[in-house]
Amino acid sequence: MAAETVTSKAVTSKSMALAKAINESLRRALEADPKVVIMGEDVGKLGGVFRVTDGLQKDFGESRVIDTPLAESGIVGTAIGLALRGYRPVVEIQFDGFVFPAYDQIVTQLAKMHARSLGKVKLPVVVRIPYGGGIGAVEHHSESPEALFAHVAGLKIVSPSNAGDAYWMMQQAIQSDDPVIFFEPKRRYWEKSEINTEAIPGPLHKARVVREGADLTLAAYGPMVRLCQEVADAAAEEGRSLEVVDLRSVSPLDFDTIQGSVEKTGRLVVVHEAPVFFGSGAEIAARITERCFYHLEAPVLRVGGYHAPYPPARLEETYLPDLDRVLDAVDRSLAY
Amino acid sequence: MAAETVTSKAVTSKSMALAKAINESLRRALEADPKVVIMGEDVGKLGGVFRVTDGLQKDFGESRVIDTPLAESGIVGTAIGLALRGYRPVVEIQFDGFVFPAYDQIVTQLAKMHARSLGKVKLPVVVRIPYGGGIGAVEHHSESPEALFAHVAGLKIVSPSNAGDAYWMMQQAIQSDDPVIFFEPKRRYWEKSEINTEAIPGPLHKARVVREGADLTLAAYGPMVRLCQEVADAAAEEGRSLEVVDLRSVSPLDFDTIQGSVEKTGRLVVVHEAPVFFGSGAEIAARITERCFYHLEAPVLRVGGYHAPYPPARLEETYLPDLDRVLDAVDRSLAY
Amino acid sequence: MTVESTAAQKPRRSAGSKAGTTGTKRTTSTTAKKNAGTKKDAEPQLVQLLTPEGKRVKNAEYDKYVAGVTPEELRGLYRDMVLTRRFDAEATALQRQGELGLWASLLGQEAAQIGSGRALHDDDYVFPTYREHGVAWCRGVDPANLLGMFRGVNNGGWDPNGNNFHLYTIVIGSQTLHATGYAMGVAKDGADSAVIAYFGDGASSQGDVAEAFTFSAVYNAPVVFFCQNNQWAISEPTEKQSRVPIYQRAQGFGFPGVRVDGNDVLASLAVTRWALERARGGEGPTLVEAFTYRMGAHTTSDDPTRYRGDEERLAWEAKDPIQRLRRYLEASNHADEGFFAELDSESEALGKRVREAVRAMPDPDRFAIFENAYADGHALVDEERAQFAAYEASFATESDSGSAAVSGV
Amino acid sequence: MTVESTAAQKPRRSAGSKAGTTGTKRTTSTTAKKNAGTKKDAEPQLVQLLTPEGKRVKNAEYDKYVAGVTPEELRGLYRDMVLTRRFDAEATALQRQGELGLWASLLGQEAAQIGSGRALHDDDYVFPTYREHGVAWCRGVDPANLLGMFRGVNNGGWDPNGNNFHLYTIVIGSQTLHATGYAMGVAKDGADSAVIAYFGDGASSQGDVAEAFTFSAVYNAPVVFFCQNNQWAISEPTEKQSRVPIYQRAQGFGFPGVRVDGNDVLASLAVTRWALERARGGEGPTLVEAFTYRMGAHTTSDDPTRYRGDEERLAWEAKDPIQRLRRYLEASNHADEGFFAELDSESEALGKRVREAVRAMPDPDRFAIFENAYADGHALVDEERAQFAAYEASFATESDSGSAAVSGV
Ligand SMILES: Cc1ncc(C[n+]2csc(CCOP(=O)(O)OP(=O)(O)O)c2C)c(N)n1
Ligand SMILES: Cc1ncc(C[n+]2csc(CCOP(=O)(O)OP(=O)(O)O)c2C)c(N)n1
Ligand SMILES: [Mg+2]
Ligand SMILES: [Mg+2]
Repeated sequence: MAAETVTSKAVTSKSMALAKAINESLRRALEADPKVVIMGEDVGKLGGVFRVTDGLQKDFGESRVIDTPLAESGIVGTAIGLALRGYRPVVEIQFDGFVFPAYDQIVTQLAKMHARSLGKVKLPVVVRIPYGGGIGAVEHHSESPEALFAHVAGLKIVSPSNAGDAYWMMQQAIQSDDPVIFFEPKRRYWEKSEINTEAIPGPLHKARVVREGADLTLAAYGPMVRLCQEVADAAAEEGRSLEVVDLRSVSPLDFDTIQGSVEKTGRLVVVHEAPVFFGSGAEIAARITERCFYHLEAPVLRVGGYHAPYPPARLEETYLPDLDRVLDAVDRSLAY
Repeated sequence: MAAETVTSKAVTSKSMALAKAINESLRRALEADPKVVIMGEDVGKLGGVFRVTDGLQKDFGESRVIDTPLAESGIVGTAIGLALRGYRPVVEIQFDGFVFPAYDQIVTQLAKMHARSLGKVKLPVVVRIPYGGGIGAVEHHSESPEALFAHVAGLKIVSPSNAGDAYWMMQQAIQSDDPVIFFEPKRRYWEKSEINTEAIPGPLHKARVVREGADLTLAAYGPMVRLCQEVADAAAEEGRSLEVVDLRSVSPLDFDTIQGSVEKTGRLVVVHEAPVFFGSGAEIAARITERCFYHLEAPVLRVGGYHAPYPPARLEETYLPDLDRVLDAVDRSLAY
Repeated sequence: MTVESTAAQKPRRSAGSKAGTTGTKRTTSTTAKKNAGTKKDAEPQLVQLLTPEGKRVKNAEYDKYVAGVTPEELRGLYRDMVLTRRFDAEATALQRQGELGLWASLLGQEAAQIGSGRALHDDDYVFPTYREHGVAWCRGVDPANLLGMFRGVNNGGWDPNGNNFHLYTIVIGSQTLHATGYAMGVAKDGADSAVIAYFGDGASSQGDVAEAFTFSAVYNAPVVFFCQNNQWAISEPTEKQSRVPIYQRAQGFGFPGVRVDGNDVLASLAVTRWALERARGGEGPTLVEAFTYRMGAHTTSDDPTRYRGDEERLAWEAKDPIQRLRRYLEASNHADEGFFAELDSESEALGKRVREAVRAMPDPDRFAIFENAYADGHALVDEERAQFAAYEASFATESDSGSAAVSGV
Repeated sequence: MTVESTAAQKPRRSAGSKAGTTGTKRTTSTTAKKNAGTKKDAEPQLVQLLTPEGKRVKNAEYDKYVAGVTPEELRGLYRDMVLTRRFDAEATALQRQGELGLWASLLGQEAAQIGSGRALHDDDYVFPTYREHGVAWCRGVDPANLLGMFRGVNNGGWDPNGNNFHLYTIVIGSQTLHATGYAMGVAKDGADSAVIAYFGDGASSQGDVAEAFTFSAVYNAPVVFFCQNNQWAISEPTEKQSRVPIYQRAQGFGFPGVRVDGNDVLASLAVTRWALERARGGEGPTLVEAFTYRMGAHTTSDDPTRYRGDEERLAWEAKDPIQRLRRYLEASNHADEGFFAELDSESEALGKRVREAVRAMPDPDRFAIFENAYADGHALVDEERAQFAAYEASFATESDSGSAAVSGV
């Protein structure tokens, strides 16, 4: 569980907010590899609108931490060029809703260059996207577009749920020779957890059972993991034992871990903020149903956004999955 | 079945290639409503690279059939402006792989304007996209990106499988007050079938059972419908009775029709050219499993593209679903 | 609300078009060329009619566009700016008080917005960014309506066709294409209206804006691109977007660009009228760069102390758009104490009214989520709405049965 | 293949950089300004060193960039153009014969491509479109390799870093951003290489190209934007993309643009050398518009009779890039009959070699689909590969068991 405190090595373990953990991870990457560069709108003096790049330009200079013109296609397109020259750009898209001007460069160029070149060209580009709702923002600032990238071969998609993972997953994403879309759960930026800067917790694309349980599996990633843990707490009070899987990676999805859990519990509810229709839950439901056809005692249920544009802030509580909605799905699943 | 010939009304029914049927439908729309305009690259004198707009500029003039600058975001963005002014633009994207520069305008503007304006503003824009493989083309000319649009609320997505449907679905798309992404199965452009220009075959977003069967349901849309019909023929020779559903619409999906079929057959295989991962098949599998949990005798199986960039032409036969691959899935489903 | 805006004092449409019909095409295009030739290092030519000290300076090319402006109209412009600033300050305060989630202040940009906004005819159409509160005011949009999206009760709370003022657009640059398409439609209709697209210095880097320039030039669309260069795109100074003045961008697309003092309401009015006349006269697009300054933070979420010093702001305070018109009004005896005093109380009344209106703004109905996703409906939305209704109802039932259980004990 | 290309005759690097160091910054930027000032209607200034009749004309600004070109090098340029055209014709024929799925001919654009391609140093980097066969030739890319993607056996069959020649890019305009980013990296590395991005007149409308202009200007990136204005984007004439000459676009972004006669190999060489020197000298980006003509169809799928007449083509045939250099070579006695005869047979040999190479090109292995989707692997790809292997094997098994069954009968 993310809340578990590491007590053994006081030196290497510290409690840190998720945003700060990414900041530290970027700092470490900038120190370790002169080819790492940070690019984006307002990433310099401002340190990004969420301060994730705070202090980095001051310490590494304007040629390593680059304030770009306001043009997302340009940001990703020039990052590709820099990668072709041997750099490892870490690009920030200011908010989820502003990645779409860069979508063409991501889908037709970034994702395909390795295959197009028969492996001759590698593009180790990380695209950081603060994503998701829950912060009461205006339009375009609360989207969860991960499915729109997961369908695209050539990309890897990850999303940490806590500071400790964020720290290490960013290290691993930067070291990856494939392009990685790194979805940062913005509403968790300020939540603290322990990070151990010495011990790599495991492979980047491996899911983790963050809470064991026997009756039903909850699978989530990014901002919804904590919610699922709270759901499991609430359900426990009603005597139900829920297992919670933090998927961590959306492409690839770690079906083995989900399968292992579902073979045990026989029931699965997938939770994400993105609309249910054509969302991650669909892929998980389809594949897990295929893999666990004889184990499932109920259909895989999905809890997520509705098929409607993300609503104004005063309605986002209704739009987003919350404790009651997930519990409702749990009830429905258990009722089979 | 698409191959069925209408014999009763010789006057209103004629055999026509799919591309020509759309051409006729556009002509009818241009005649019926002075607010309809056609826009795109090379849609004028050339008549589009597939000749779908052949002769239209000649007959309706340059202000109705507009050759645009080579800029897809500009095309869709100005189409939105024209729609705000009361026009009904029908936009052509030259090939599937070139829609991505317009993705931002489609996802953040076209899809959301109606909701953003609380219904005050309607954007009756049709975006025509010749899509899919099978024509031996170079990179970016054979993609099936429909899932990348279906996840986006505010859009409607359709894809005809034959000339008769293409004719009417285009009429209906243009009349729709919602933006419609109209995916045209380019490898079927030259296939002829009967169209009846008098009788509307039914609602735009309704699926159609094009072949009845008892043992298993095949669901597909656009280019894969004919393949599924061929699969059903082949299976029939082996004594298996397959039902084929032409979905026609990807958003909304007509789950009722699929459900009706699956409740009867107990088995479902979904076929599309797009990659399976996060594709239409995932959504269909997830929802049909939920709706038909006790009817399904096998998990919903999916046949589609692999999780790899669309391959060079000489490999597309391997990449695309074909008779054998669908039959293999049918066998696997029936083996449960 | 239209009552409160300076509608009565606003320049007559007929006056506006008269000024425009005195054919100025040749002279103006010469100017554009001259300006475009300016070197990077040299300070580019800036159209200015009122100095920061409030002195009226002559301008051979643009004077005629404001020749008919009466003292009453001048007071109207002043009033517009003052009330806009007051409204803006109120909104900032409301954000601090938690009534709004966010506010994007126009502080410092009143002249650019009121000048350009008052140049418009009723049948012209406006495509704003998220900061055009002054333009909205000129169009007669109820200021309280502007606050809905910042409060989080809607994503745009007015009917764009009610005042020919499109919804605020947040995705940078995208509205410039909508404006261009709309203008293409105006041309198709044979109407003699014009369209104006607002955008910022940062937006000038977006591909969409370049495409809007291309489309408008190729189709000779009647659109004015009005760039408020307020020197900053959040934390990035304009040098991060362009190494030459932004108005020069236009020439490479084949239409004129001009830089106007965006803190000079009279110059902004004149230059925009000129550009709108060009549009109406079939001369196609124009780029106006209003050189101004964002005196406040980017939004209430922003912290400008991280990236800029006070000196800059102080220098620009000396060029304050409201002060300079006040000095001119006073020096020329176009306004007396009474006018200013009355305006003060009108300002306070506006602040109060807005404050009350916002506080009274109800939260949207939860079912509103499903209401406008589609115009013609969508089966899935219907299904989800029904499921949501059942889910909501389940609580009522539960708590009913819950209390029943309790009373049963 | 490098052996066949005119590597031996290509201008020495040292010579190139010497020509460049004779500081020409002032003069050139004046030119740019002068050019940019040209009115829409006037025929814009075109840098030309060889007239269509093959006369060498003096040019005060650009002569020095070709001053050191020897007769041998001139013959080399001629040879490059002839062999490129021969290769191109062979590819067109191969498409007709069904050996290729598609071909995009460069017919008519040889001078623009060979002139610019020969201006490059080995350590410069090229970002082509899908039509830069002549540039590829200059870089020493095996022509047969270019055919792989048109045959459908791969999507780009060479190692970009092998010859500093990036893969062909089909999505219009996107490579201009890659070139800009690459150039930003060159500048970061402190290298004195330059980068060149090719694109077409149609591409000039894409937002990406404008963003590339913005980024390269803001970061002063050492990149040359080389636009081959071949008058057509498939069926659309350049007027559908811009109402002013394309080279003027640059000035609005703050760097010079120049139009060169793209059918004049010497002028293309000179102007590109000038632009590359600017890049290497830290002066940032330049836009070169090579004014040329697409003499053939857009691709073998295209039918130009639908949208343009023969007259235009005939007029441009008189300006043929190869003919004009031949006339000059002959008139100045720089080449004799023997040279031309030898080149003829060399051409035929090249055609034959390419033909054979293409016919011998094997279809890719079916498993290649899964090979390069990712550099570090992906669990789903592994799973799908395994499933595919099992599926393939099932046929073997079936037919095995099938034949077993038969032999069993
Ligand atoms: C496509 C896009 N990218 C990023 C943002 C985030 N963002 C909002 S405002 C802004 C700066 C805009 O600067 P400018 O165009 O100068 O307008 P100003 O805010 O100064 O009025 C940015 C980067 C956005 N809204 N849209
Ligand atoms: C983004 C995108 N849109 C459309 C196309 C289809 N297309 C291929 S080439 C072409 C015309 C290109 O014209 P130009 O830039 O002048 O280059 P040329 O072919 O003349 O060399 C078009 C529209 C594409 N490849 N990419
Ligand atoms: Mg700004
Ligand atoms: Mg061209």
